[in-house]
Amino acid sequence: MARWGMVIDLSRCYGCRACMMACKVENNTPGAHFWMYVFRLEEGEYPDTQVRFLPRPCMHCDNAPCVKVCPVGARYKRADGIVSTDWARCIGCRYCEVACPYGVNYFNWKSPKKNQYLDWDSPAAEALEPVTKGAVPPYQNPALGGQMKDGRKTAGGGQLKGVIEKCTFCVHRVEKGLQPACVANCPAFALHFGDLDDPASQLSRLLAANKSFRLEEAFNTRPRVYYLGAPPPSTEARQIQAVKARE
Amino acid sequence: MSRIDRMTRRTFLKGSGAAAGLLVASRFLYGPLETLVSGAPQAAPEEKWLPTTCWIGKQDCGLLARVVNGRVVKLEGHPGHPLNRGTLCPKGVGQIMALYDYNRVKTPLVRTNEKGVSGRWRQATWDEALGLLAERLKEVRAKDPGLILWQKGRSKGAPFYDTAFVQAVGAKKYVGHGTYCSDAGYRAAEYTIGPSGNAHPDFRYTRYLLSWGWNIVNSGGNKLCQITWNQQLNQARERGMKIVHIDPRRLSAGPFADEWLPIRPGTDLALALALCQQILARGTIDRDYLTKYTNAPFLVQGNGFFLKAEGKEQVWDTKTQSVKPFDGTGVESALEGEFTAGGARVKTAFQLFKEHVSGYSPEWAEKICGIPAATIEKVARELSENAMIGSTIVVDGVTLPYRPVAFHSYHMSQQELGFQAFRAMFMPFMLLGAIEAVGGVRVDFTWAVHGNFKAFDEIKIKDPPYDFFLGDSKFFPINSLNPGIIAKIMLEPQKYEVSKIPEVAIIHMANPLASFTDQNTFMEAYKKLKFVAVIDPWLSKTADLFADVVLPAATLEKYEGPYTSTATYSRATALRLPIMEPLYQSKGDIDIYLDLCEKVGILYGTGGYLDRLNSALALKDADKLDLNAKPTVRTIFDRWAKSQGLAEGVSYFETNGVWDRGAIPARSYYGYAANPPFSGIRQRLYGEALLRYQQEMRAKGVGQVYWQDYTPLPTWREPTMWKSPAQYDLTLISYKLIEFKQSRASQIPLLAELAPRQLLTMNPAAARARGISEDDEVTMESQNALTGETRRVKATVTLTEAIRPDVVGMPHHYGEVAKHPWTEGQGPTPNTLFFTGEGYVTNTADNSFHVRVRVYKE
Amino acid sequence: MATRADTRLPYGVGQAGARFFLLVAGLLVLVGLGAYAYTRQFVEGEAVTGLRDIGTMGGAPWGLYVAFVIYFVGVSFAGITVAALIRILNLEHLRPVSRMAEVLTVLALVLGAMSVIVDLGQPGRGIVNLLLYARPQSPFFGTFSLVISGYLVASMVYLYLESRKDAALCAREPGRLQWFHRLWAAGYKDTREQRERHLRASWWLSLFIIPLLVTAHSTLGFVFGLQISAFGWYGAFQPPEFLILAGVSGIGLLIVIAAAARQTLHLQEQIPKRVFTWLANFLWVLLVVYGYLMIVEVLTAIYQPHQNEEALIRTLVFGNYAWMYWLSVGLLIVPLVVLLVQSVMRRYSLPIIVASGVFVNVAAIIKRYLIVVPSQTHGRLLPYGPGAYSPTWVEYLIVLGIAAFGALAYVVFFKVFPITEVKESDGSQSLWKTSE
Amino acid sequence: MNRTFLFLATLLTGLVLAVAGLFLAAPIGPTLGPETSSPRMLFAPGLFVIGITMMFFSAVVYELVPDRKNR
Repeated sequence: MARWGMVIDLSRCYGCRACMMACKVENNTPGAHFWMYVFRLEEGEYPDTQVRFLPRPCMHCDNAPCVKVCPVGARYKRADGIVSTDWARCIGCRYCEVACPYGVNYFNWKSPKKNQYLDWDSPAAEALEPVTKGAVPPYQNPALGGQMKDGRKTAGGGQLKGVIEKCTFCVHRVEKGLQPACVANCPAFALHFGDLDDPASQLSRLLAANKSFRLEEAFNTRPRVYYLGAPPPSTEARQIQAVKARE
Repeated sequence: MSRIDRMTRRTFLKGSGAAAGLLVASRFLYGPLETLVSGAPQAAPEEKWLPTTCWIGKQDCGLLARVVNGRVVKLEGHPGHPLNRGTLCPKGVGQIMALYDYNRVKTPLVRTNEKGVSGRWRQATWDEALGLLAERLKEVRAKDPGLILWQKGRSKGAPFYDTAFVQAVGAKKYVGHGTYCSDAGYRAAEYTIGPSGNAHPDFRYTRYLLSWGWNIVNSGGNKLCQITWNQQLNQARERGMKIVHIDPRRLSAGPFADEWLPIRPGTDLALALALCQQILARGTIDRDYLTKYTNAPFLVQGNGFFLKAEGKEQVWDTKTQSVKPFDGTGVESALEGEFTAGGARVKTAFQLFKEHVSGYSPEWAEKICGIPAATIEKVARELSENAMIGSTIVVDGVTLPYRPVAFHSYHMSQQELGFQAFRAMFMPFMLLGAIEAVGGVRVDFTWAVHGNFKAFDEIKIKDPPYDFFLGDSKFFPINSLNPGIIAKIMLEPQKYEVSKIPEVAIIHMANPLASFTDQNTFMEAYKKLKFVAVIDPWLSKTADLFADVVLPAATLEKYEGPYTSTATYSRATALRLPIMEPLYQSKGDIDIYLDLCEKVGILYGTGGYLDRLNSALALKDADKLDLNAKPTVRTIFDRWAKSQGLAEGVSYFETNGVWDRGAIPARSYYGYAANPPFSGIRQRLYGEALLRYQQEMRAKGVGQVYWQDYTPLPTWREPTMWKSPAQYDLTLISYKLIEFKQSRASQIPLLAELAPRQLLTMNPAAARARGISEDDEVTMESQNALTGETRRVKATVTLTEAIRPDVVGMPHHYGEVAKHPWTEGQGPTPNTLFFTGEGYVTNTADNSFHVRVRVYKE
Repeated sequence: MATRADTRLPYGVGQAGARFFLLVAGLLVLVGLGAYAYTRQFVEGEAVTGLRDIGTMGGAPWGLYVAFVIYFVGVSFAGITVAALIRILNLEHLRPVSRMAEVLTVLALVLGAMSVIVDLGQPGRGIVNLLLYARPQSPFFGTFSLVISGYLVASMVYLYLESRKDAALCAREPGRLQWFHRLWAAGYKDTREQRERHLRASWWLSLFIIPLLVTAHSTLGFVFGLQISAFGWYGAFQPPEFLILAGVSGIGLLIVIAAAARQTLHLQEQIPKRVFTWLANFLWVLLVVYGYLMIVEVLTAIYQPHQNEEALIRTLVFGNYAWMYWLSVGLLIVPLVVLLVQSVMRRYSLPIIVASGVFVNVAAIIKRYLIVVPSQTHGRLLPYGPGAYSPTWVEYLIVLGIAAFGALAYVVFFKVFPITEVKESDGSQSLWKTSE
Repeated sequence: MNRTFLFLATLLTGLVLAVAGLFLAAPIGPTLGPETSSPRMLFAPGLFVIGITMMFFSAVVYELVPDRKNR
């Protein structure tokens, strides 16, 4: 059984946020939801200013607080280490969200048809009917929504009003042997995904060859996402060009 | 709205309250299960991957569209495409929303209210809409085709539009994009170096790069978007390339900048001259290059003109100690020195240059640019050291000079001194012999001398009256055709001695009222147009205010091209291919032109659109289009592909997406490798022609503001904007966000969400001094130093330490570029604050994006 | 519609005047508004609330609803405690308020449950999936199983058994309510044997309820106290603090209710002043304990705080939440001082005691809010920057509706059942006579 | 007699159900494997709740069920 993990090479990332977009379209995530988010951070004072970038997927922690607190086991850790959300079981208490140190959880505050940037219930949208056959969003990915190999519904976003969703490591792609959408699309090839247990995997080689860190290790969440190529953001880091989308 | 309500109501009517109760109960228990997979996913969906080309960006990346049951589900990067290698930028991925957006123009529209205000429309058939336009075109063509204005934004598929259509209809065209982009740089490069372009490094070899005035990771240089560029940049950095970031803003260059020189806007020329002065002081110059391949050794008379004999520039032959023609056999030209020729004192151009820059010390530059003299010296030293003058390297079996120092610059050429500043920026690298050497400064992807290199040397300033482009006029003899200037001319033709102004305009994927500066001028000028047709998928601001008819163009779902997909070191060609039927009633642009020409009666026969296409697309005889039959667009591309030597025709692209034509050999890549090197031209350290321009302009009696920058050597003067009153104590610069670039992105919700509103970036110190804090709503007022005109916008402030305290920045593509729910309340565009016209354009009529402003809280 | 027959039932049972119906009507309106607000939320989703996601949305996913879950559950403290005290410490003089307290407990727990439901994104699943899948590892398990089921059931059983005697008494009186009282009494005849059996049963009950009560209130504390990365939440003191503040609000509210009943039903002699003085003393003792816990916690927090903790405290004490924070502190200190002075001087004023009851409850509500919200909007680990949360009309209406529902149930119940023990002196003597 | 029996029956059944419910629910452990996400037996938590309820309800049984001798 593979142990999926991610390595992010900060020396290559130039903060273009293409990963965020690739994630959105692949997973049909609702407006204002960013399963993958890229911080643009700033430290120091003019003229000694440093600017840096920090992609933030779900950390898929081995000691995940969100998994522990879920009252119904909708948030759970798969055998391959992917921290999944069974949206067919979630009761929408949002406990995982307040428990997560990284703020990666997103709740479906609206019903799907109103949740995808434009009102797909509006009369104007009917002109699309012949092409989309009512799919919402029009680019709705048919690979989502079904059951994954473990028999649970854990892929994709915007599925249902009133449930929690988050980065799935693109479980529906990984199960097919594909890379997560963000990794596959990164223009700078800064994101790497693979099996941490396989010493031959690019991940293992990168981790062996470079100094790496994980976010907020002090809390012993043991994330599966490693960062290379730059020190951790200092405690003085301020966010610039923040995306504070609140629909 | 609530399905529950409807349900219950229906069931109650059936009279079964209990059933309803159960229903409601079950709904309550399991929640309204409207999931994205609306019901069961259809059995084994039929899935295809169709190749096409990105519609939104500048470099036309290769796409693979995942199509499921005829519905496009995702756009991914084409793995085989040399430009993007399977990746995409945010815009490339996000444009899928544009494809489906029901806020697009769905049918042709005809205006029902007066112009100049937001439009009211009635839907029309294609036949009617095209008919209306055709009638007007016929009328005006009968009078004078020159009264037809054809306008386009950044041009794509030029053969079909800019060339064939414009020729067929006989319109005056202006693309206009460039004068707001980087044309001053193009002009400078064409005149000084030869090829058409700005300046970019040789990423495989460059070791020391000045990233000058345009963000290293956002820009992608002048020929590419950021994807290809940054992939090469990362490789170069992992190879050890150092980057000096010269820019008032640091921002995303952040981790990539080894050194940050926060320069004062508009002073790049001064910095460049100081670098020259330092390099000369260190004596690290490539004498061989300067003597053989530039006009440095040419002898200049006291009046500033070259010493000529039989029309040939003369040099000082050190062997014979006499004046000889520069191309005389066995001549050994002196690079420096002052000599006597025919009783008159003459100096080499290089000598003049040396004397010219000797005064421009780092200390002098520090006062102007706000960069410490020590830093300037350091950079000059590191340039000199890294240039490795004298060294050579073998590339593709060719031995070439190895000068791994370069600069890249792009939009920064859009400042009042842009043309000369850009010339000045080439000069340190000319001294170091790094022009078109391995690892040095590149201008285009291949070495090819542009026609303008010669043309600009042969002055032909006409006498009035001028056409409304002011081509070859005494005002802007070298002229990038600035739409803003043309708008001004439309308002006061007499001032510019112009006889006639356009009556009908076809505006194709251009949006002057939002994406060009000086909007108020356009507002007034376009009222003078008798008829305006807009071709656009969106109801652009221009369409909304001035269109008589709007013709809905398709976005991605059409044939367009061909696109040269050259990725610096390799060549490729690609097409845009329809990944589905055009949505709503929209049509592919080429279809629209075919239909239009048919209606106007200029489609068939010699001189018709089809005939023009044959030549524009360089179709071989065997593949030429029948001049009497209307072809499908696919057929046209099929013929084109065949005459390009692809036996399969267009289907080659429909299967492969891109035609990869392999690596560019060093021989055609480096100017040095050409035979003879640089095709035998002499690159212009000394711009003698510029002096001649100045003379003629003054003779024809135009004001200093027009001729003052026509000097043989770049000469520092204070930008006009510095004459603004003291309370305008900040300089506004504009920039672009990777995820929100191109006005095509503004109304795509997926992208608009990432940059939902206009934010004025400001240094915290500057803000504190004005009692401004993060998220405050402020007023920004710009002032025209010559006319005294002021302009105002309101914007929200965001603070960053990554910008000079005396500079404020604003990104483009806001200002409600089109009618769309997501553009409402996006905030202003900086274009509102910039000026077009004397003092705010270069001597080549290129627009400046610098202006003095004040920022205050009401 | 007071009828002759009913008049002989004690404490206004079965008698409803205009004032009563006005009150009921008012409460019904509030309940109706709450119901309407909830349908909006149910149909459109919780987008209609002020709640939003942590992080990039800069919001708080837990807000008013959760704050009131804690508050309501807290209030439930009163009933069982009083009952248990009476039983185990033989505090006979508290008897008069025991039933009010017990009913308060039962209703408070119901309201708590309702607040949980309205907070859920999938309320229906909440009910079903918890029974199907609930995980003991989640702090919610205790909340849902022990608090809602165990604690609630225990209190209802206790209330039921305690009240059988009075039910039996009322059942003697013919009238529209007789069947109800008969049913309740379930054949209780007040024989010695029944009395002894009841004594035994209720003694054991209260013995078992005490630990349950501690657990119940603590589990709510654990919901927050176990979140290591949530500054302002993590800490071993959360459970005890929750328990004690529960006591404070519970006793406080009991005082208020008792005083109200005493006034409106003219029970001056049935509910003597010493009941209040005792409760008042109990209240300040609890306040002292709570104050102690708070001080210890704050000292620990500010001595060498983690950077985010420091930021959070700053926003609490000086920032956006300062006014709330200091208001709540004031509303706790003032009663403490006043009540302390009273008991030192042995001179008690009922109005002051009641006012203190009101004060501490307002304070408790604010405190709950301050426990829930700031840790989400501020003090996040990653540099998202501060967030913001302000409830919308929907949330206010729903919470108000729930509270109104509680009040409604409370007053209605005491229209069909005596609010305090029926004494021989209550003219009900006759009832027993006829029975002999 | 039958009172005591019924009482004890309710009490003990409740106890058994509660204990059983607790152990049949999702395992509590240091590991976070998928096995800890679902109860060993569906509705086990329900059993726990019913158990607790019965244990307290036994008090009602104890008081309400009449003695034989009273008959």
